[in-house]
Amino acid sequence: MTADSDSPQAPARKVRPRKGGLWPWLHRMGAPATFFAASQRWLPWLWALAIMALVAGSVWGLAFAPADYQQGNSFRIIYVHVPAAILAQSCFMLLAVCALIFLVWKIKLADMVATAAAPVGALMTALALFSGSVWGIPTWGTWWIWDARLTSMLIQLFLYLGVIVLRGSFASRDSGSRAASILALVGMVNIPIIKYSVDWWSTLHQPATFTLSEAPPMPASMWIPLLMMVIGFYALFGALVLMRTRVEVLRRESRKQWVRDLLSPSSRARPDAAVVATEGDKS
Amino acid sequence: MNHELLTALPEAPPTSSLAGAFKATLARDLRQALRRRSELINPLVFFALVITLFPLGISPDKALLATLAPGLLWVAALLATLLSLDGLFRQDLEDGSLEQLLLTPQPLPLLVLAKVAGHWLLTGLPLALMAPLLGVMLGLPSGAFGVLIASLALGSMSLSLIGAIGAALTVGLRRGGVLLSLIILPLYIPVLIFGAGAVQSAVNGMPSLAHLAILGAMLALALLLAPLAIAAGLRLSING
Amino acid sequence: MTPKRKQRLYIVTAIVLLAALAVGLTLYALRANINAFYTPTQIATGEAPQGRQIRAGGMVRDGSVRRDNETLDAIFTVTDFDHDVTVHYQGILPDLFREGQGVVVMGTFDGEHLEASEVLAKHDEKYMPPEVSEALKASGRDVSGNRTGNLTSDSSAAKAALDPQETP
Amino acid sequence: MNLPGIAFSSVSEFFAMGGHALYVWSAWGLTAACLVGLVIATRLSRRALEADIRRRLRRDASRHSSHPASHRASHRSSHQASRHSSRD
Repeated sequence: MTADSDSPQAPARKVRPRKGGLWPWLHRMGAPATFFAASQRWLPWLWALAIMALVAGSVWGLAFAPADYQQGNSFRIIYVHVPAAILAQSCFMLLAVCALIFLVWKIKLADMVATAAAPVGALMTALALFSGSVWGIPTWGTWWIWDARLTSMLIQLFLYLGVIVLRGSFASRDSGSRAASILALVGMVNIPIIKYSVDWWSTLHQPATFTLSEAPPMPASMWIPLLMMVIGFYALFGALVLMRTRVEVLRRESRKQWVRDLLSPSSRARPDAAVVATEGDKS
Repeated sequence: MNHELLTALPEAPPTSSLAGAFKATLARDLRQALRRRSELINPLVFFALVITLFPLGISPDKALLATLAPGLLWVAALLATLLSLDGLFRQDLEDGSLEQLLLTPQPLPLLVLAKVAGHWLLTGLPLALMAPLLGVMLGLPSGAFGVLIASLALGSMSLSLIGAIGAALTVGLRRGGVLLSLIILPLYIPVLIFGAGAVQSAVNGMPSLAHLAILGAMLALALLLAPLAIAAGLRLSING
Repeated sequence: MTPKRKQRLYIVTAIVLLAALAVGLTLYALRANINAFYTPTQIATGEAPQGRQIRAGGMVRDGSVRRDNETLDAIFTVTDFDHDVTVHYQGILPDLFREGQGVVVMGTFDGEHLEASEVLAKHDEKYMPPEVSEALKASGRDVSGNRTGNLTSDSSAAKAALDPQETP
Repeated sequence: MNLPGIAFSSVSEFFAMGGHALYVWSAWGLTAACLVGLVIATRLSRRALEADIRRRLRRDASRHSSHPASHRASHRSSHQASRHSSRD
């Protein structure tokens, strides 16, 4: 893999001994044991960020943000609906990227991340659909409408379920992983449809509130908590996926020596000492 | 059956080995299917039966049925296609010719495309041609028949391609049927929306060319991507 | 050319052709009105078919809503600030339905007015506190009257207007 | 930017959400419950898995304790294997 990425040009070779750079780092992280040790160090930061952003965003969004001039307080649903919807789509992109990495470079960790992330993404999609339809009653006057955005989100939920079920239905884990990866890549076609459906068809669902090119069409007292919630959801999602990936790593590598060292009764007091030690003598 | 494939491939002229392999695979599939006629008419019978149930289940009211007809015809055709998909690769898997297909020197996506073309010729196209007959029973205005045939012919080609992905992924599984519908139906929805939309706008007396263009775009996209996914799925199902 | 290269050429050509076809057909379809959605201007200029189910969208004109609370009949004017179309609807209007607000109406057009079978309040992507919208009104600006939909200047002006009366 | 004041004048008004309590609180509540539930479920599955592996290790240890030499040999080889397989 690095042989491909670090093309045999002179500058690339000179850089190499420094051991810096993204590719070598990613390559090291591709090893489950290294990832397991490193993610242990990332998790507290992610949790801190998630909890701070979510608590601040929730308090601000629920109690301090002014009510909307038309929707009143039901507009506060935006603070869970929009982050969940953003995460639902980001997670599917993550699945597709992991699928590509797994199928092309055969990096097993990518598949473990996909395994861990798929149920989280499905939950986010379901939450976005639920909060959206609850929001629909006071604003649109209907629970559900078959417009392009809602329908494509529903399709996405089914795709998540398909990926999860397909992975579990093979006798060998590797076959299930490859099948789920293929389906995730095929399902990726749905993402642009969701993204642009609102622009292509002038349907009920409003266009995106945030765009990169223009200032947000709401006052700062409304969009700052929304931004906090989005950041909080991303951090929480990252933490959840890391946690679940770590479980998946343990499950799949449970017969490897580093897991034995980690979980053997003698090293119980310092759970990560063994991993850090094995990593240390590698580099 | 196995030697049929083996003898068919060398016959192809070496200069146009791609086209030759495509034709040989297609011809073999068609020959085999025509030997099992009862399986061939299964989707058609299913299509007719389902359409018959709607007037009995909803109401024989002509005006109501006419408004529902585009959607009903498309949903029934879609389900009939789905029904036929399970057997797309199963027979070949059981008699071992699927493994031989994987071993041929020609690119697998192309051979798979030939198999899907055979599937469409034997299910999608007959369904499209039969649809006006059932349209008459539902009181569909005769002006929409052309669009109905065109949309079903175009759309069912995409349905065959997309469905073959699911069939390839699940062919090695013992209980693939339900799983097949779970992974395929979400991907079918866009085709269904624009297919039924084309007929609907024809019924409303509006041009349906835009809908047909979208169906065409989906078909082009499916032709581009599906053979790769089908080939990958087959390799996975055969080699484990 | 060797047969192998010829093969590769065929495959690449096919892929390019298919991709171009997909893009071309999509662009063609996007130019057409695919979901029978018409603006009041299109209805006024006779683009919308009569007697067929269509969808129309626009703003509810200020002061145009007349309701009959007994029969649940409502008549109002939907406008895109160039042309108007009169809508008749019988049923319960959604909470968010109000004058100056966007709506999507499904129904049939008979040449005179639109007989609606469903009225949905379209919520736009703009949000603001009630004080801001009042401040906007006080300053003589109309939120919904802004046709370009470019509210950024308005909202910053509104924020300036709002600042003195902050913290109730 | 100056902070906006609290948007509600009393606690009961906060919970009433201007008549939209059902919608706002059901959306927020279900979201919070699902996310917290997922975190807890993940923790539980990790605990269960670790207990499972520990149990197996203890069983292996008691089985291997009679042949300390062979244990060391297998130890080394599997360590090497883990390094190789983790990269492929």
